[in-house]
Amino acid sequence: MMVLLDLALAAWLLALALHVVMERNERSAIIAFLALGLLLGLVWVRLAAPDVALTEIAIGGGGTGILLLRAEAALRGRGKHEEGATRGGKLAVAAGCAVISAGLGFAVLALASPAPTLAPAASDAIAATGLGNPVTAVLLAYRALDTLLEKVVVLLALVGIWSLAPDGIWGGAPEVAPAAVPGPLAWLARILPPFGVVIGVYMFWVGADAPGGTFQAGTVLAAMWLLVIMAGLLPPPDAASPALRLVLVGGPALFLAIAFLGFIVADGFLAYPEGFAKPLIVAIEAALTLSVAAALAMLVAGPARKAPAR
Amino acid sequence: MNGLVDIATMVLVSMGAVLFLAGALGLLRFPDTLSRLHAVSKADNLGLGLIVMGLLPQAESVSGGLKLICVWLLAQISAATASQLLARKIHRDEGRS
Amino acid sequence: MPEFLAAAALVILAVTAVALFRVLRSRVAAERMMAVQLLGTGGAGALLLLGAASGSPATIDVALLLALFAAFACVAFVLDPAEPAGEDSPEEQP
Amino acid sequence: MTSVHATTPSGFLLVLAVILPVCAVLAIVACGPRSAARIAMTTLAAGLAVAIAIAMELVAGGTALSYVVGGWQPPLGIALRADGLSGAMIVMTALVLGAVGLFARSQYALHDGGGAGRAQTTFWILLLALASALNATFVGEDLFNLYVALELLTFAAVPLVCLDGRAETVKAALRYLLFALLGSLLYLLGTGLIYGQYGTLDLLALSQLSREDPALSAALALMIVGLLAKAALFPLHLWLPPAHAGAPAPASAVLSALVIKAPVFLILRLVLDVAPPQAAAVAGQMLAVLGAVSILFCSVMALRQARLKLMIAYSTVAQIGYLFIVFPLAAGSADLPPWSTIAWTGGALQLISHALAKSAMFLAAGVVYEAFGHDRIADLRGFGRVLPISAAAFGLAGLSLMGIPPSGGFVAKCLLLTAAVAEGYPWLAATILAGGLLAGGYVFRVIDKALANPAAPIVVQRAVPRRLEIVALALAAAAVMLGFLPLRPFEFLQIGRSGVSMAGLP
Amino acid sequence: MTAVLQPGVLFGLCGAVLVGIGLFAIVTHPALLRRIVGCNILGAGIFLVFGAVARRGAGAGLDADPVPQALVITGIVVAFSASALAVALLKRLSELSVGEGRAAEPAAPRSET
Repeated sequence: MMVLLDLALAAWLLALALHVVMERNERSAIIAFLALGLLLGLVWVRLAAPDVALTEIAIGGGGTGILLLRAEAALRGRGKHEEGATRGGKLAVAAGCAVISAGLGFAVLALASPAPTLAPAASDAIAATGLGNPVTAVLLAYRALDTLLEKVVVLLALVGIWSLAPDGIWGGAPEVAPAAVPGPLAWLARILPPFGVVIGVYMFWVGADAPGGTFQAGTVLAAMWLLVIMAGLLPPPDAASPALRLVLVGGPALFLAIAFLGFIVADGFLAYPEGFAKPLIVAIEAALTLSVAAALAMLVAGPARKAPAR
Repeated sequence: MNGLVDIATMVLVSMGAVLFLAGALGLLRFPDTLSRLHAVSKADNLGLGLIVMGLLPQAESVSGGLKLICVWLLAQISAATASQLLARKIHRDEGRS
Repeated sequence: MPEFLAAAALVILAVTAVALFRVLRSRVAAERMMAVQLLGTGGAGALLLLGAASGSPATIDVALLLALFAAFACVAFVLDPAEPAGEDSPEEQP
Repeated sequence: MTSVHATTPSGFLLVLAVILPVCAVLAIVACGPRSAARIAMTTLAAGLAVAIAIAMELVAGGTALSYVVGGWQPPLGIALRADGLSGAMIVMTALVLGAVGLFARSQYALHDGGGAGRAQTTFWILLLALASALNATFVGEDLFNLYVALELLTFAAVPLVCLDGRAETVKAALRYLLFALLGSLLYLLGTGLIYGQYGTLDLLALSQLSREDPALSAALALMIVGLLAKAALFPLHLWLPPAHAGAPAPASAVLSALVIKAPVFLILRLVLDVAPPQAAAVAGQMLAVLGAVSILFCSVMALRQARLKLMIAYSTVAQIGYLFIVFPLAAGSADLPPWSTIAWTGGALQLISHALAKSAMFLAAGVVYEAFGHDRIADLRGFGRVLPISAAAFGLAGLSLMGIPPSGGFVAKCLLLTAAVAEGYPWLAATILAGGLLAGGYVFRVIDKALANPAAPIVVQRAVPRRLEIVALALAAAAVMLGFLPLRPFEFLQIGRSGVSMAGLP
Repeated sequence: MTAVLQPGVLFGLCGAVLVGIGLFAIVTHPALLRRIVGCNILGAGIFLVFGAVARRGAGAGLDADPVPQALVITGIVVAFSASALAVALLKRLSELSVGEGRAAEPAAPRSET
């Protein structure tokens, strides 16, 4: 039965991806892409990766979808078009891509068997961290350097996006809400965020021991914040506002501070002192969740459109 | 005892699946946009509700049951908002053409 | 029991897939917007059944998030420039 | 699994090299624009100190520095490692960044706003992020950690391109971003295949495991193609000239001198350390062909440019080509590992001398632009009379690009030429010579204008302080000075290469 | 044959096809926004290959190897940031090309099509 289910999912996934590429209407293609992101969440569940499923649904489906829809709305009718390929060219490219897919598929089939794995190593080492979720252990202990640098990547993307504002209004607030907010949306923006915040806090809290964690929780909170801003219930913050900047920096800064603390009280950079690993990791995750939420929401909101209040 | 619960689950889940099927049929068959979309969203939501009811007795913990109910509530909220926004949109689209 | 639940999940997925493509290929713009709602409900239903079938509680969390983001995606309706809502003219400083 | 990495006593320096700039980025974002320049200059100075300390530790210890982050041994954890080549790259990066920082600070002081505006603040944040990303690339040992470092580099480099906010630079930035993204994704795909095949991402472990294996070759091919898109080798170079020419002068200098060196460095490591010998030989030949085409085609393109900065940008693609002809020349043999060949030293010297010369050139061009408000070569007759120091900087940097003695570029190209002849690659030798002649052509075109008698007195729109010109001159002089100490780097570049005896060097 | 039907292989193959589909979109689509969508499909395919690798590495009481899964989570966040930056550049470019010089020009009134 599960095999049938997997086959159905796979067929659906590929059909939907083809639809996204072939659809002529941009907006429809993007809506189909949003659906693709949600569908990928199901696929990740079948790959025994609930942590990734949560991330994919939240970021791949929710975040990227809204980002692209906003962009399509802003660009409609005046998007930059580079020259498209001719029919023959398209066929040639399609053939090339098919060859690449086939080669890659062959490589996937030919991967070493039995598959090499770090699962035993990861589960042996997890006792030292006190965590119960091995994915969180990888992200915040074994490969914490990646996570730290990735937070900087997100922050840099935000700095880059902010820098696209015209000189006079740099540091101001983005424009997110439409001029007229339809009633049902305002209703949604009042009723959904309580659920969202509870779910976000829950995601963060279980993340240490069960699937979930700082990215998933942060994205949920970001989505709720965006919803509230879009419905005009709260104004979007100025990029230059000290509170926003402190929230953005807080998570990575605490992460760095604890990382440097490792030089003094543990084995070195990013090492956690014995017995304190779990509380420290949870503290880092708490601060990171807020930073991620603020950063992702601002990434979607875009550069300033109003001069900052001085 | 356990068998009785299982049978209840099976019946409710089957009914839920049938409702999903009915919704899809409605989507394919009904003539105008509004009734098509209403059919599918109503049927799907009822179907989801039945599935949640069917799975509630199987829940291992109170929090698990709460989460099930939460899923259903979210689907309700989503359907209510979407159908209202949709109705507005269709109304305006018709007004324009 | 797990077999039955998985079969039910398969039915729901198949039905949702058919409905999704019907909606995506629709010529009415408003209908295409319903794709995410459909997948939100159908996907959540299938995930709940799968979670019960495989006994992994985390799957319910995934369903929860799916339902939440399907609701969030309602803002897509507002992002349509065909809506009367325009953007306010930003005040530019010299 | 045997433990292959052990933290060395001064290994923490590697962490500092990567993390100090990150701390500064956070500090600037938190504290706001007013203190940006001060924080940045302090951090760049500290970075230079760390870089010199790393180099001194390498020389003193004669072995590579390693750091196992958090005490988690690879393959589960991440290790950092610096050998001689990494050390040289780190020092070069710190030097160029420091010089560019000085230049930018003085340049921003010329304009109203005192340097706390949008472009200035963003520039400082991105410059520091570049420092972190470059160092992370040079000391990274883990393929995925390197992916994150490359992304950090992309995200720092792209907004630099469009700091002035004009439509054409935004367009160049977007094109750059798409190329870079595609490159990163291909690299990531290769990383996934390697993990699926070997269960580790650690470069040192991979270099011991690697064998003839189609999956490995496919993965490396994907990764190298991805990195080529970022390094702008010939058919994938289209994004570079508009991006590098459109950026503000200090940004152009770091982009051309440093940013594209990171992917080149990684290709070098993948081909020499991970690729099985036979695949490496094939890849080396193909890279050399592309490199040779790059040299010839883009040198000609540089000759044809009407604008100074575009000319310098095309020259960058051409000069990068030299780095790729190293591969077959440094292939080595059974008794002579690649890093003992003269081509290896030649390639490393080319990398470093180009970085110094090219940053000097872009800064000099920036002075010209600042002074005259344009960089059309045809209208620059006699600029050498007004800006003699900048003209001298341009000329000295040009010596190195052409490969005229004495200069770092001369030693590099001479070594490559010797290797090409010795290894039996006459077509590569001919390419090197032709590339030098073409470089002479485009450099003299500008020098000729600089020394010409202007028909009408050339008008300076804005007085440029000496400081700016001196920074450019210092970098150019450094590029030339490299030519006076040619024998020193030979040993340094071999530190930490596996199983190399220090005896029997040329 | 049955080996192909393992989720760890089946979805890996799916990932391979998605890579091809994404590349096709990136190369052939005239609209830049659709190329960004293509990048996201390509990314999704690559992540699925990682997921397949992780699933194949089940062991030690875990259903999958957690390391590639964690890498995917990092990758998804980075890919999202990249999309956000690309979209912002694209929007800015279109603003600049519409009202050259008037930087913060709001969306011009559009005629419905």
